Parts: sequence; C-alpha cells; structure tokens
Amino acid sequence: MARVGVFICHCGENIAGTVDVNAVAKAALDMPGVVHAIEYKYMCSDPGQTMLKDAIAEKKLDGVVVAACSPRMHEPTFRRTAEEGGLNPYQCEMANLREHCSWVHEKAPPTTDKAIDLVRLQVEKVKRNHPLKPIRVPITKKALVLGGGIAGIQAALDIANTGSPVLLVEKSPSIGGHMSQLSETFPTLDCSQCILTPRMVEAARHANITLYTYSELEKLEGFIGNFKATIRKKARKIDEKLCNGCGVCQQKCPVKKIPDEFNEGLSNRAAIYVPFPQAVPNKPVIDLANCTYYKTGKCKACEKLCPTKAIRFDQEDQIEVHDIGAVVLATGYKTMPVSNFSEYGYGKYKDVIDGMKFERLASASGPTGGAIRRPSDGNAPQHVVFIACAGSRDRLKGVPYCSKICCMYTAKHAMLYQHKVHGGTATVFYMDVRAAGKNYDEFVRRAVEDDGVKYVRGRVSRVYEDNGQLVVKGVDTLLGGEQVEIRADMVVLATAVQAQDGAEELAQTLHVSYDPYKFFAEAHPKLRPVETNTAGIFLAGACQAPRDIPETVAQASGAAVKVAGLFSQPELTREPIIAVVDRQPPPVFSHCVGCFLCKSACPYQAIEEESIKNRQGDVLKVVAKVNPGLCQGCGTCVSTCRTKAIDLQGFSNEQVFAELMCI
Amino acid sequence: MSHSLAARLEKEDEVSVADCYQCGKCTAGCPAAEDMDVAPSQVVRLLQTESPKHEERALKSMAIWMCIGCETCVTRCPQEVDLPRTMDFLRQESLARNLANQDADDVVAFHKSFLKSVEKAGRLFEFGMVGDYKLRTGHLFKDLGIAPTMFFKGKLGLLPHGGANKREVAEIFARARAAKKESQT
Amino acid sequence: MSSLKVGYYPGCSLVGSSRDFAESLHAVAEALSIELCEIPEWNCCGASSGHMIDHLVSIALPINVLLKARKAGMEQVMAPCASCYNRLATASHEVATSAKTRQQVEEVLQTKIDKLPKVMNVIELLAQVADSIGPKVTKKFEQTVACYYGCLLVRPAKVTGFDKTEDPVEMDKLVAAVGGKPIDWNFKTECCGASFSISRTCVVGRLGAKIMKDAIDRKAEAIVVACPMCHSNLDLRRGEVNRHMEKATDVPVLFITQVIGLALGIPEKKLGLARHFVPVKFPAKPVATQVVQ
Amino acid sequence: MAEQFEPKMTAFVCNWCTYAGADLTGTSRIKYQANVRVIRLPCTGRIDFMMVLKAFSRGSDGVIISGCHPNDCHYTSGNYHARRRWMVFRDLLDFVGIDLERVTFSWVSAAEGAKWAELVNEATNKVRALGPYKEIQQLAAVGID
Repeated sequence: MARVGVFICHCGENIAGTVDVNAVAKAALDMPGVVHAIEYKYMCSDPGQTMLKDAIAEKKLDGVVVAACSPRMHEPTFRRTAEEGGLNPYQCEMANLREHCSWVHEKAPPTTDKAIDLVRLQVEKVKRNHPLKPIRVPITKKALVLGGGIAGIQAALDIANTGSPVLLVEKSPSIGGHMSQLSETFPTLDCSQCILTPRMVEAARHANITLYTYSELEKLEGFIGNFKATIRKKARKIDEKLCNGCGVCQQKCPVKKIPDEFNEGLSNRAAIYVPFPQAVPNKPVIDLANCTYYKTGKCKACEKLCPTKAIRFDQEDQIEVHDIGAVVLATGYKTMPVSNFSEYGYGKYKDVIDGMKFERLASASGPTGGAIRRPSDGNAPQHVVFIACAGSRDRLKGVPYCSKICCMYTAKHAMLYQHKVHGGTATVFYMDVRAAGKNYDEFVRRAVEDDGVKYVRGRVSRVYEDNGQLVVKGVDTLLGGEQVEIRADMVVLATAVQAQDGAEELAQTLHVSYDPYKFFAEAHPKLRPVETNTAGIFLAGACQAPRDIPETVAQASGAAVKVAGLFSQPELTREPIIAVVDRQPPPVFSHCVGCFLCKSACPYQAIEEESIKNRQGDVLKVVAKVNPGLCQGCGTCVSTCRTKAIDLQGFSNEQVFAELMCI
Repeated sequence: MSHSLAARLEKEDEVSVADCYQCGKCTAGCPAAEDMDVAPSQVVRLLQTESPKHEERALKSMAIWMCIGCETCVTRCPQEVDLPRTMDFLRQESLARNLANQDADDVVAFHKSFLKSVEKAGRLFEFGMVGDYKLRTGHLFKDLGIAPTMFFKGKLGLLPHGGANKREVAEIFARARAAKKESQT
Repeated sequence: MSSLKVGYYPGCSLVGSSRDFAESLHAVAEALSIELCEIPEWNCCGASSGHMIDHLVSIALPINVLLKARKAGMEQVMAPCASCYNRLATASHEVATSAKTRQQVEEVLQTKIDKLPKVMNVIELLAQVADSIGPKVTKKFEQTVACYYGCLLVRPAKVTGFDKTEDPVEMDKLVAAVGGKPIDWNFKTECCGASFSISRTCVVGRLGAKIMKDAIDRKAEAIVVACPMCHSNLDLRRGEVNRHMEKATDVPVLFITQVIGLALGIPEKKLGLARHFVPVKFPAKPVATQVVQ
Repeated sequence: MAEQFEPKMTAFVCNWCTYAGADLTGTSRIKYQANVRVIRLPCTGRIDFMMVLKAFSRGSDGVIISGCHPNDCHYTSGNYHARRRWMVFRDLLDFVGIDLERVTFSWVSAAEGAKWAELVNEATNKVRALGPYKEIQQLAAVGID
C-alpha cells in the first residue's frame, strides 16, 4: 500500500486567500494511499522544506505531492528536497494550486473543489511513479555566438577568456553591428567607434575566437551540450588569405552609385566594398546584385587591378558543420521603417530622417565628417524638430511597447545638434521622458538646462513641406492643448526598435520561444533573463527586447557566465523523462512487434532497431530500442505504438490513465 | 456600478477613454481646435477623471459643437480612441441634459433643422431646412447674398423633393425616439 | 459593348444644390456605358447632423437605404456624395461589427438585416473603368490641378478602406488618365469645414483659404473634388474663403466627373459648369510656336 | 429553480506551450471558469486519443486539447503528429457517435495567457449549453468503458 504525503502551500495569501487550504488538507487525508497531509505558509521556505524532509522519514513516505505553485517554478526545488529526505527525486509531483487555480478563479467553493481535484490527480499519479535515475551526457565545450554586434562580441570575448573556443557568426561582411554606426554614446558622449573598435580587433585576434563574417546559421540540431550547427559561409568572391585590404578594388570598381548601407543611404559605395574603414575583417565583398560582371558577364576590373590577385569570381558558398555545446543568441534589432507614417512625410521629404541617419550625420566617420547637413541641399539646418515615439507606443500603426532607448538618444541628438550648429534651435516633441539609468536623467536635464533644447510635451500630428521648409503641426499639452506649428529645416523621427528581420524563422530553427513582437523570450522574466526555454541556448542584447549598450553588455556577460558554468561541468545530467521499450522474459521478449511506426514518428532519430538473438546467434525478433542520449521525451512514439510496448517514463500510460480515472 | 460618462460611453459606444494616454496627437491635427474652448484631448481628460464637475464642463463646452467630424484624430490616434464617436455621445448627452452651450445655439439649430426636414420629407429639402434654421436662430438676413445666385444657377429648389417613402422615414424617427426613451427609463 | 451596372444612391445634395455633380455624373456614365440604377424610394442618410445628434437614426437611415438596394437586387451601391458614401459605409461597418447596434437597428427598422450591398464612392467606380477612359478622350484636360479628397472619402480607414489614408492617389490617377497634371500638395485630405457651411461660415472660410493657398502656391489651375460639400465650401463659399486669403482667387473648383466629361468632349451645358459660382475658365496656354525650317 | 449545470472539463495540454501559457494566465491574474482540470503532458504528440475517450467515460462533459502553434513545437513536430492523428480520430469519434462539439482543439503558446482564459471560457460555455454528456456516461455505467 502506498504511503503518500501531501504538502499544501499557502504561498502567503496567494493560494490561501482564495482556496480553503484546510479543506484541501482534510480532503487529501481521505484519498486512498495518503497517510499524511499538512498545510503551511511557505512550503518552499527552509522550515517548509524541512517539514517535508522530516515527514518522509517519520511517516515512511514513498511518494510526495506538493500542492503549491507551477511545477515549472519549483519542481526542481521540491525534487531536490525529496531527495535530501531520502526519496528518489522522481517520487515527487506538484499540484499547481497557484497559477492554475487560486490566481485565475474567484474565492468560492468550486475553486477549493478544483484544488482538491488537482491534488487527487497528482496523488493518483505519484502512486504509480517509479524511481528514476538522471541521464548523464557529455558536453562539447565549444560555444556558438550568433550576431557580431556589441552583444555578440562581448559574449564571445567573455566565453573565450574562460578558455573555451567560440565561433562568432555574423551575417554581414563585418562585425560591429549597429554600435559601429553610432556617433557618440549617452550619457557620456564618448565616441562609439573609439570604444568599440578595440573590442572588435580583440575579438578578431583572440586565439579562442573563430570569426565567421558574411555567414549564417542554416541549421541547429541536437540538444544542450550536444548541438550540431550547420553554418553557411557566403562567398565573398575574395581569397581572404591573399587580400591585404589595400582598397584598390573599390576605388577602381566602375559601379559607384549604390546606396551605402552603413551610411544609411546618405552616401554611395562601389559594387565591391568594405562596409566601413574600421571593418573587421578589413576584406571586401562583392555585391552580386550590383556587380557588372555578374549582371553582364563583362568587367572584372577589380580582378585585373588587384595587386595580390585575390579576386575569385568562381568562389562558392561553403557549408561547415560544427559540434557545439551552447549557443548565445545576439542577433540584435532593426529600427522600424516608417514608410507607413505617411503623415510624417517619411520617404517623401528628404529632410525627414530617422535617428540612425542622424547618427551618421553626426558621426565623424560619416558622409559629412560629423557636420549636421540637410540631405536635400547640404545646408546646416537652423531649426531641427525631433519627434519621439515614432512608432513606439502606437498600437495603431507601430508597436504598443516603449522602445526604451529613444528618449536618451533623442536627447543626445538634440544636444549634439546644439553643439555642432551654433545658434540653431532644437525642439523635441515628447510624451514622457524615460531616463531611468545611471546619469541618464542628469543627461536629459543637461540638454534642456545647459544646451537650451526646447522640450514640448505632445505628439506631432503632421509634417508637410512648404517652400523648402518642413511644417510640423504638433501640440503643447502643458499649455492645455495648444496647437504648435513649427517651420523646421529638418525633422528627425525616433523610430521604434523592432525585432530583427528573420527573427521568427531563426527562433523556429532553434526552437526558442518568442513574444508577439518576435523578440526572443527569456525563460523567466525576472529570474532567468538570459536563458531561453530551450536548455543550452542563451540570450544577449536587443534580440530579446529593446536595450541600450550598457544593458546589452551586462546581459552578454551574463549569458557568457551561463555558458562558462555549463562548460565547467564534467558532464551533464538530464531529466530521465525518456521513452523505454518494454522487455519481457522469454518467450515474449517484448510486446514490441517491430512495426517501427515509432521510428517514423520520432523527431530525434532516437529509435533504433535491436535484434533479440538466441544463444546460437539466430535472430528471434527485431524490436525497437530507444537511444537515451537522443530521446527528448516528447512521447509521440508512445501514442503511435499499437501494442503499448513503448512507454514514457514520468508520463506513463499507467500514470496518465490513473489521473483520468479520478476526474 | 459606476454611472460616469466614461463608463456609459464604454458600455453604449464601446469607446474606452482609459485607453488615452494624453499624447495630444488628436489636438495637434484638429482643424477646428483653434475655435474650441477645450482642446479635443482635454475633452477626453475631462471624462477620464470621472468627476461630475469635469463631466459637466465637457458637456457645457463649446468644443463638442465645434467638432466637424472630419475623423482626422481617430485616423492618427495611436491608441485608436474613437474621439468623433465620443463627441457624438457628448453632444447627445448635452442636449438630453439641457446643458448645451448657448453660443452653440446656431449649430444645434442647424442640425435640428436638418433632421426635422429629413423626418418630414424623407429627404433633405434644402430651402425648407434653411428657412427653418433661420427661424430657429433669427439669422434672417445671413446668406441672403448668395441665395438669389443659387436660385438662378438652379442650385436652390423651392419645392421639396418627392420620391422617398415619407411615412417609413417618419416611423424610423419615431421608433428611434421610443427606443431612446426606453433605454433612459 | 458590355456595360457596367451599379446601384445608385444620389443623396439629397445631388438632387438639390449639387445638380452639377449629378448632371456631369450622368453624362459621363452614359459616355462610359455605366448604367446607374437608382435605388427606389431612397431616403436621406442623415448626413453629419444625424450622427452628431442622433446616433441610432444615423445608422438606421443608411441601413434602410441599403436594404432597399438589396431588395432591388443590387450587389453594390455607388454614392457619389462623399458624405453619403461615408455614412452608408459607417452604418454597414457598425452593424457588421457591433451585435448590439445591429439589434437596435433591426428593432427600429422592424426587419432582419441580412447581407448588405457593398458601398463604393464615385472614384472607385470610375477606377473600375479607368482603362476605357483614355481611348475615349477627345480633348485632353491639360490643366495643372490639385486633387482634393477631403475627409470623408478616406477616413476612417477601417470603415472606408479606400486608397492611402494620408496620401490618396486614386483621383490623381483618373485626372492623369485624361491628360491632366495632378500636383503633389499638402492638403489633399484636410477638412474644409463641411457642415459648418451654414452655421459657422467663418470656419469654412478659414479652412478653405488654407487649402486654396497651398494649391495656388503650387500652381494649380483648378481644384478637383468628389464631394458636394467640398465643392460648395470652396465654390459657393468662395466669397468667404477669399476674405481669409491675402489675395482673392478665381481658381475654379470642378467635380472629377466634370473633368472627365470635358476630356470626353461632352458639352459644358450637360456638365452643369454654368451652375458654378466661380466661373470655370483656365488661363490661356502659350500657343506652341512652330519652328519653321 | 434547478441549479445551473456545471460541466466537467478535462484539458490535455503540452508542458512547453499551453501549460506555460496557462501559468502566464495565472501570473497575469486573468480570471476564467473553474470547471477545467488540466492533465499535463510533455507534448500533444503524447496524447493517445484513448485518453480522450477515457476522459468522457469517466464523466467529463467536454475536453480541451491544446499545444504549441504549428512550427513552434518544443519537440519540432509533436504537435503535427497530434493534429494528424486528431484528424483521423475525429472522424472515428464522429462515426461512433461522440459529439465533436464537446472537443475543442486549439493552440495556445507560452505567451498567450489571455488566449488560454478565452479558450477555457468558450469551451466551458459551449459545453454548458450542450448540457451533461449523459449518453456516454450511461454507457460507461453499464460497463461499456
């Protein structure tokens, strides 16, 4: 006869405030097999856990049900406690009285009834639990970092410095990301490239880091500690070993009028190009869509003039497969294209630009050498209007969330403008100034108090052009809603931060969750911010949510520590929730009839064929066998099995049907 | 249960003023804002507080009568707050409570004359409607300048236009009135 | 010759102060083989006054019209007046999206609301036959024009679903198809004051002046509209508009149907041009000097 | 007046999407009806449709099945297997006379806390309107289980 103990947690008022915990405990005692049932304020606290351990010993329990929060929250905690109390950890189950009951229902008798039922289900289940042993698997101590912006660079450096090799994969021709495009950075106004470039070089030179620029992840298979990554190295059409980065090719290339991505289209580049002078690696790439040779079959000017003969028109993409133990996702963000904000005239008026264009105008390495000039006529604008929240906090045409960085960079832009164009006027339309960071609010106040930036609280309804100037129709809500009309020379939109293009497909390739806006989802919003729901895959930077540089770097280091922590273990233990095929004494051997429907259903190729032989070596029967290293425990095979020969440990047919028997 | 205008607006017209975070974009683009005593976004603010004092200020405002119904605000509102619908609601409430701003008498008169004309003839009889409007407002001589030109250009018919099912339209008005009375009691 | 047949809701303006719109519409429809089938016993849609002071009536009246059209077997109804179009579209949208409104309206009309015909405006109708207009042009309408859409054709987008809300182009395309040169300007969809024409004429004057000024600054020789209210506020109320202008203007305001009618060679009289307050005349074009070889 | 009928609802959900989604409903404090009892499985691919029959025969008036959205399965393709099997099985259920109105098949991701509440409420309301599932329960009572 089973001896089950039931431990009901009040979770302070969270459960006890809605569910009659005393009634649940009483009802539990009446359930067959239950020999002990108590309720306590916080089961997860030290005294609570001690109670559980003591009860296991005193009452000789062979199964434990903790009725508390979600098993996704505390199952590991209580399993460990049960183990410390002398039970096999898998003899412990949790009934979810908080997330699935007290938090979602009214305080009423049916809620307590439900709580009792939830306990009963788990009691029935735990009675049929078997002691299980965790599975041990080896770890490949090599990390894959996806994305070569500041997040990826930081994560790669931190992991590499712990001694583990890192593959740093970046889809564009150079690492550096958005940060390399920025002018100065808030709140210190230090030059972005000055602080970033040394890190880029360090990453490229680090003995433990292998750079894969102009490369993309094609496929990721396997599981924590044992991933297999397929990487496509796109053909640069350059022999990187021979190229010395002299730049003759891009000077001689006859195609010169291609909008330069790095300068946000404010200048042009050639068809063979290095994205920016500080690029790492400083090797060009041929833009196939625009190269004359690839369009017409003639030209090859670069090949003829290359002093080291490094041009390779016949170069093909290369596919490499690597064993990987952990992945850091650092794929960054994009800014919202505001072509749908036609009321702001974006795309129609050259002098309505977005924040990233302004960064390039203000950057010393930019097309104007850092002078603020109107794109339309090259004149210094005498009045610039900055519009915050262009797309952010706009559920109609943009995104409902706050993009977090715009308040700060808009203050920075206005400040830089005031520094660079003396006597000019900068007006910022804002709704709230969100400057909650170290020295952030002080920075914004400086823009207002020292640099004379005019802040107007209100949104802009329309921007239109009149006689070569832009008319901005806004409102000052602090004047009771007075309309404000400003004639400006340039308008800068603080466009919303959005998930990178292709984020959804990447998430699906990697099996990580993402939110409705395609930002990758962390495993827990507070306590596991750099982990994903998929073990062994971690997050850094703005691919998770809008972030500024300090936060991105901090998170990247956090993710690196998680990877280092994983790599510090000799091997990995995994939950023994795997499928097993039954074996019987002769003459049956196994209920398996060898139809191998399970094999075709298994997403992990974990089902193998096993021959059962007699002593003479004659094959008596071919049955299925589960490779415990590959099986992930989804149970799809179990439900396809015709003879019920295969079962899932932890979610066995017996357990699930026992739950169903008592509903 | 709350009987505030905001609560009723949400129940009757499915417009939630709580959605508004007072960015002011509606006011910024409103063609009539400069003729309003209370800015459009402030009208919403007056409802958000749910205080009778503020609600009365909204109902007595000139702003609700100066709204043209051009729909620019709701087209650009980031939170999709249907302000034109809110204005309609406030106008009707203002009339029902007899709080309409006296300076709006002529605007109210115009709308009433318009609907009266439709109720009587099934279609708008412009000449009759303008006549009725003039009697309601006493603006007897306004617009007399253009009337003869309109007449000679064939733009002002002196007889109502036939063709509509007058009885049917009158019944629509009557039943709508009855439905409104019923909902108020 | 295949002809296009649509339900037709004239609305009160077109049988009253905007006869010119009606006349030109009928003339153009005939020339383009469009058959306009007038909805029997149609009633007023309630216009702005309806929704401003009586919400239920403002939905019930248009639905009554659409039900009549449906009864007459019409799949789609074209309302040339922008205000009528907007009210018909709004009413359809409301009964489709709010079960409560639908029920209230059904009680008022004492009938079940089934499928309603699709509502469209005059530009949507003409766009359908745009390809056949070009070949029929006999006299290119070679003027630089500002296409003025006003409020109610495009807003709110979720109700009308017509063109690009902030920068519509469909009328520009029609004008270009008959040889006109539409300008890119700022006030395509700004409000003219609409129903304040009578009760707040000064507002109409102020708003109209802004619109006229931008059009004239950009060298427009005519304003093209598809709304009786836009027309009357810029044409009939030109006196008031000019009071708000620095310099009085005599740039004419034409309905899109009049523009197409002129290009198709339809006599001015049939297009009702004489009914305008601002005479329809254009600056003489410099005669092209022939180079004698 | 007779007391309102309260249906017994059984939900089969996967651990990674819908169970997590239902946890989010909790953390978001979104209220829904208390009729449902959740059976947690690793994946919808684990659902043997005999479990659905068993749920009915043990007194459930309605069943909810929910897992990850297509393409989002934690185990790559378990939800496809579930859906494929369900397409076959629903015809079978229909054939043997199980009222398919009582089975709700849906996808709820870990981010869709509100959707879980809606799903439970809708399914519960529907089954409440249908009334108790007497037919199968009577059959079960005479031993055809």
